[in-house]
Amino acid sequence: MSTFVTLLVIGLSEGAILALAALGFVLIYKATGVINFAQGEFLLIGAYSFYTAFVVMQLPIVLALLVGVLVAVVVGVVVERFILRPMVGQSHISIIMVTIGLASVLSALVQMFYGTQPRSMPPILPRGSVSILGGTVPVNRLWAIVICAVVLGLLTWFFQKSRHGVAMRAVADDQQAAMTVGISVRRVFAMSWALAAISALIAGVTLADITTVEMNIVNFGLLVFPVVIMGGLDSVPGTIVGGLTIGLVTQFVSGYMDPGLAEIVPYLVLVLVLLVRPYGVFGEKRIERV
Amino acid sequence: MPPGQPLLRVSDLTLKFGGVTALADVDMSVESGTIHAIIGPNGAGKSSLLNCMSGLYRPTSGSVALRYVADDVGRGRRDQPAASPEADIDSLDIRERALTSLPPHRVARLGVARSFQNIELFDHLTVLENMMLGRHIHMKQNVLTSMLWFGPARRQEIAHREIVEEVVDLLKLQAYRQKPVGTLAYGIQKRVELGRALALQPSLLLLDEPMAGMNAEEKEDMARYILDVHELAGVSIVLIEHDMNVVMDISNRVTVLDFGKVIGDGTPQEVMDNPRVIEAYLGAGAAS
Amino acid sequence: GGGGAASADSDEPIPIGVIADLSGATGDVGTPYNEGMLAYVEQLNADGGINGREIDAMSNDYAYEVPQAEELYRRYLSDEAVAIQGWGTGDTEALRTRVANDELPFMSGSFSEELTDVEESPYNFLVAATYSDQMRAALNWIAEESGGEAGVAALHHDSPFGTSPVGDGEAWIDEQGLDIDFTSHAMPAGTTNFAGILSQVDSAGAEYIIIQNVASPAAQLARDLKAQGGDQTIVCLNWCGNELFATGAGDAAEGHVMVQPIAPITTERPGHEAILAYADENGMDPADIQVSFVQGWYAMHIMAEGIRHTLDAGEDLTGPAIRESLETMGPIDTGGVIGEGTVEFSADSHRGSTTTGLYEVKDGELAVIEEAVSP
Amino acid sequence: MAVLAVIVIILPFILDDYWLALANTALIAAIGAIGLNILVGYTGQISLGQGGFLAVGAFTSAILTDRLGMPAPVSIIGAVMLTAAIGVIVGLPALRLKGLYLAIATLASQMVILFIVRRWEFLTEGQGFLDVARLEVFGFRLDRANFEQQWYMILLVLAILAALTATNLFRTGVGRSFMAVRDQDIAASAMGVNLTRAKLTAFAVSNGYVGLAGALMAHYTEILSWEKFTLDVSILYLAMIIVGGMGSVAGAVYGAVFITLLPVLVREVADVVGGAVPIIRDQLPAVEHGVFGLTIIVFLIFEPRGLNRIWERIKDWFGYWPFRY
Amino acid sequence: MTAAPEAAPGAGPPAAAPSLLSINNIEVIYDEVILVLRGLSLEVPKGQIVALLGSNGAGKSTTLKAASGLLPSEQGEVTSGSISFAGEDITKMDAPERVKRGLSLCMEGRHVFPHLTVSDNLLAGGYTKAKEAGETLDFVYEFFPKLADMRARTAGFLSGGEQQMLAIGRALMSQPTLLMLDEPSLGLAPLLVEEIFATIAKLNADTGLTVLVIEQNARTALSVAHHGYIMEQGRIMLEDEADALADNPDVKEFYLGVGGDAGKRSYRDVKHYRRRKRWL
Ligand SMILES: Nc1ncnc2c1ncn2[C@@H]1O[C@H](COP(=O)(O)OP(=O)(O)OP(=O)(O)O)[C@@H](O)[C@H]1O
Ligand SMILES: Nc1ncnc2c1ncn2[C@@H]1O[C@H](COP(=O)(O)OP(=O)(O)OP(=O)(O)O)[C@@H](O)[C@H]1O
Ligand SMILES: [Mg+2]
Ligand SMILES: [Mg+2]
Repeated sequence: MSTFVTLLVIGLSEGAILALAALGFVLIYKATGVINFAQGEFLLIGAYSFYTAFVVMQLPIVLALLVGVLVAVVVGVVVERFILRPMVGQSHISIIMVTIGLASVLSALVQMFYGTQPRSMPPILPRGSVSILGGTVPVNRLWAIVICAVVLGLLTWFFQKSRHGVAMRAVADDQQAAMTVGISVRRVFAMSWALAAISALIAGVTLADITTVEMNIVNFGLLVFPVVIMGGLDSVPGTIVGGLTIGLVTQFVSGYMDPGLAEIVPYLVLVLVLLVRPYGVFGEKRIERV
Repeated sequence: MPPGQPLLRVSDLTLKFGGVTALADVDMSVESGTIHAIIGPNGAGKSSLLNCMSGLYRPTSGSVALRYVADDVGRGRRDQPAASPEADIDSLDIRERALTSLPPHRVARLGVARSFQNIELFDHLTVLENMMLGRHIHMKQNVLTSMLWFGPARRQEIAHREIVEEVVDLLKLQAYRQKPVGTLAYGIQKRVELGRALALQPSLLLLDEPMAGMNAEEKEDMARYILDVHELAGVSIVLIEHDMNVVMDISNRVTVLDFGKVIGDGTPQEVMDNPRVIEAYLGAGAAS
Repeated sequence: GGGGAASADSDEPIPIGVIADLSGATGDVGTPYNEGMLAYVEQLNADGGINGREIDAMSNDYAYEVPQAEELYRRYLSDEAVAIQGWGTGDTEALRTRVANDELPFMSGSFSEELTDVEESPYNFLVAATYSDQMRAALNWIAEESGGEAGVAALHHDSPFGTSPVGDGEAWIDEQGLDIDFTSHAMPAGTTNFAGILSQVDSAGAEYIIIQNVASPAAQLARDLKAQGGDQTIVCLNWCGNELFATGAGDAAEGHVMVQPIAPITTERPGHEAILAYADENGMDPADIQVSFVQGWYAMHIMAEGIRHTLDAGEDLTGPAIRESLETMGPIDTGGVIGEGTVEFSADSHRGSTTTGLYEVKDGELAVIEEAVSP
Repeated sequence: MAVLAVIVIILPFILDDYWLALANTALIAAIGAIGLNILVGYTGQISLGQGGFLAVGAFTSAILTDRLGMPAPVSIIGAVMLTAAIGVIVGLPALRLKGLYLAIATLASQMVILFIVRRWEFLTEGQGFLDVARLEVFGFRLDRANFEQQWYMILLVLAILAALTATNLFRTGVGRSFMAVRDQDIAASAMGVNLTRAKLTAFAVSNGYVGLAGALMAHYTEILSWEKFTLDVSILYLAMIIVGGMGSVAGAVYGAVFITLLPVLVREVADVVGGAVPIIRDQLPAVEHGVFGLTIIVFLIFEPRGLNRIWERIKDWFGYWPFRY
Repeated sequence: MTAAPEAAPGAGPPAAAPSLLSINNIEVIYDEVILVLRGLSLEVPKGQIVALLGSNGAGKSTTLKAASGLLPSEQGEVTSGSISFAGEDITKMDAPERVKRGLSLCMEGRHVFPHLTVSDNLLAGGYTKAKEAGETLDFVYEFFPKLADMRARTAGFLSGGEQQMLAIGRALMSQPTLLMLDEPSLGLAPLLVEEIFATIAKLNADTGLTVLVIEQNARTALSVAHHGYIMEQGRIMLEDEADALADNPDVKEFYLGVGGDAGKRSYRDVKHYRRRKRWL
């Protein structure tokens, strides 16, 4: 029981962070049709830019966060403008590959300036443990869940309900048509990349706080793929469910079965889901009419 | 299949998409050797019906059955002229096959070819390659001999290329042979699509709005090609078309759909005079 | 060789290839190890080299990837290196047949027992106690400390390096009749928490966790252990038994134990003096000198001694000659830094030492529990 | 053309072992990249599983030779067939998946295969790596002194065969049906192309080449460990076909050579400018990594059709020289 | 034809009406080499329906793209000449700005947002006029009662005609003063074509909406338009009041084609018929 609670809370917290990172991915995908393989690197950039502001430049935490947001927005917008805009109209594969290239460049930059060694950061979230139902649970994990839940909620509302959300979805469907109804495609693109980078920043910083600031964050970021595919590439609720599922399953497999197996369990779950539902649990079937 | 024989029979065909009923208990029959038009308002289910015929949609219930002469199919012998009208029907080995349970490629193998409402060509391939794909069902697919090229693979390519060249001539596509189809003008693409379907040497040709988006002149040309194909190659044709002038002029028989139901069937003139058709489709203006 | 660097009477620099991990999975300790080697070479060259000849240490990062190591090895081969300083277990084992074919003496940061078979790996030399010996020492200590009965979970890096001592540890328990309940798990790379593995350790009833991994993940595990209120004692072998673990885990490191064949700088052995002098000259803070740095320094020292012996004997600097020197030159003094203080090879054993030290983390420092332990 | 042929043939006599080894690595990569291009470039099925498939080929051939004592050519053929078969198994989900869904399904296969390679002790007998005996073909054992030259000849012949057979494939109906599936699968099925069969054939054929590349890798490098088959390798191969030119056999070859030589190039440059910009030398792996990414981006933005297209332009230019157009 | 509404052609002398959109001698080049419009000029007077006719590839769609600012998204560019709307030079303005000023384009081939529902499509259409979106929505549903019935359906699954209505409805959501329609009858059933043109005429009559419409179906288009232009190869070849155009023998021959009139030629009689003379 005690183990169960510990694993549950840790699984949920990882799942929530994962969902947040994945939501950024989905945002980009839904608005621009781009599959961003560099989302893991966005987490990395988020964590390191915050680290630089907070630890290296010794700014107060709020200011450091603002710097992080600023960097995120700039990176998002620059990437959109100079790398993806020229790619408009290219095939799926090309767009996937360009973001893979981007991922290499971003992680190489971080590595060049910070090396590969983990850096520790003064705690941001409260430390210590509490006992819940007999399980010892680190407090920062609970905080991580709360933070991610709030941000996820905000982003979901924005995307589903706001006018800009509809505009983003319209742009995703047909850019030219979106222009004819007065939606600025460039603004929407920039906005979705910036939002994705910001959600990655929050996910990255939360993750860095409960572990360390290190290159490994990228590996964590790789898990957004099983998450988004499982939930259904274009579904916001699917992303959240997918994130939590992967977080929990991984944790339980590692706690009760084999920690090594836990590495590939997200992929096994994913394959099983795809066999039953080729468009993910919540994904809609692509419209193909002839 | 000799002309005048029933070729395709659609019975009780119903197709639903979630809550939408695209086709409801459709019954119709296509005779061999005719140009059979399907008309009806937008969303009436014409394309859906065609998709059911070619195996792309699986109907909720009902069936589409194709009758064919056993020898004609699947042996690459379709280069001989279709059986002459005089041939004794009883001497032919005529079979019937339900298309509704078959995947599209199996339907194609039975000699049913089609074009699409919004041109669906292989954009990066040349006109020739597109048309050679029309020959796909007649070719042996052997990976190993293909890799070696010399020998059977090469001979086969040449043999089929000759048939494709006939189609190229018929449709006057000589000038475009090596052009990637994606770069061609709309009207030419429509013609290539027709050619690709013809290359299959089908016994039944399904055309979904082959003249959409064409101006008067191009329509005339396309109508001419369709008539040529019908007359010279002896192919039966199912044609979806909105331009009533075309339908009146070139089709032998017309079926009218509305809301997934058949509301009229008969010769073009009969259909034109049918009050239900006028009300649902033609409008008072066209009837005058 | 006729002329060139290999010739006995040449005065060209002596090329040695260094395959280093600076940015890979074991870069946290690979970096100071590499720095230690290069520092030694710098010092040696400044002091006039070996009989007036400098060492040209070509060092490149291979990011702990075997294929990269192979590619570097080929480059060193074409650059006519006379010896190689390698790093990881995977790549050292992967290269050993080639090394044997090419007759190049090869030392590395890997102390895998696999490599001690002189028949199979005639050109590999191990300068300190093997991982398996370290594991044995750890098990002996646990058996003693717990008063006989104990549960032990061996957590290891998911690689040949990690698994290297696990089987030998199990065999040792049988052989010695220790009353130890032994389980083992691979530590997944790049994981964000060890909660799962720790709950497995818990449910197996282990009181001791032996870690065969590098410092960073070990430190993370120690932190997770503390956050989840676990009371197990961690015993770190070689590459996590160092200052990096102590600082990385912070107060979560307190009381955990380390098996480390190399004496940390804080133990102030005679062999440390040269290093401290070097640090002083180069403005390094002595507190920053990690045990991995010391290890690198002495690994290079031993290789250099072998070369010196070869040159002294007036022979050409060929692989076989250096190998023969190392096998026959007798004990090499390390000023008390490695094991009992000296390293010695022979024609039928390339196991330079079998003893190791035991330390405990106290107030963030490594405090000696026992020295020169031999299983 | 003739000039090129001469160069390729005299290469082993003018290059030293280090450069020959690079050439050999590039030739093996070329075979693998041709295979990948059949699947990705020609059939439009994205695969991130290349690394895993190479592993299947490599371990199969090594184990057949070393443990079952089969002659190397036989075990290489065995490896080709098994890898092709595994390709079909992985291809099965591809029948229902498209675009990113397929890409991630192949990513999953990569992860799972790699996991098996790492954890299945049978493969490496618990050592974590596998030694492969020196290649012996029909009783002829490669000798150490001429190791790289002899391999060069073997690999050259095989790479040329691979390129020829792949080119032939796309002159015929089988290859056309692959491309039809890529461009418009619904229309393809309406033309009588059996999508299931076409996709699975593409997976099998593609993986046959990949299996060959893997097997050659095993015998050439004489040592196998899982690290040679990571996701990075899958990406490396994708980069080859992007840089070389998707849907082009020649492109795959150019791409393989280019991407193999890229890190060497970066290192040479770093040696030269490293003095002035020390970070380039100190952070070489990061720089290599970054240059690799940048190369992909630059190609995709400025010449999405890759080196093959550039080469064609050069040929055209010289063809018309001195008259442009 | 019954479609022609009360606002019959000739309701006001076109010359007198102030021009809402005027295109002055523009040249358009695609991909920096393909010259498509070669000095095209055209006026759309306020409150009128203007039809733009021409054969395939004449550059009709290009003209509308130039007017609505879509060219840059297709590597096209206006290299000379100017376009002004309501007295303002908009040659360099980007597309969303033009929509805000009341210029709305309904693209060739419908281009609805396939994954959005009908109502979301309409709401996206009202992006620039978000505040009044509710009222406009009611207005559109009133005009197209069918859309109201389908509001929750996903647009991609609608039939062609349904999508066309949606596309027009969506264009109306931005409360345009000038509505440009690119081949609204493409692929539509005769009845629907009638309906759509009746709607266009009604919109024009009821709300004074100015309309510029491209049509292959010249007969129908001329029956509702006040004024017509005929273009060939990037230039205007002929312009006149709609009635006059419909009577022009050349127009009859080339745009009204076979069929239709009494004494028509049947499609069966047409042998490979090639255009004997061009307009040029
Ligand atoms: N793949 C599909 N998924 C869901 N609904 C569909 C699909 N295909 C067609 N429908 C629905 O079925 C109905 C009939 O559509 P269909 O395309 O057959 O009409 P049509 O008669 O061809 O119209 P048009 O003349 O406009 O082409 C429409 O309401 C359409 O929304
Ligand atoms: N994006 C583009 N890039 C290059 N050329 C183009 C582009 N769009 C159109 N063209 C060319 O410009 C010419 C005019 O095209 P446009 O679409 O304006 O004709 P249209 O009169 O609307 O024809 P249709 O009746 O077929 O719609 C054609 O020759 C076409 O090939
Ligand atoms: Mg239709
Ligand atoms: Mg147009």
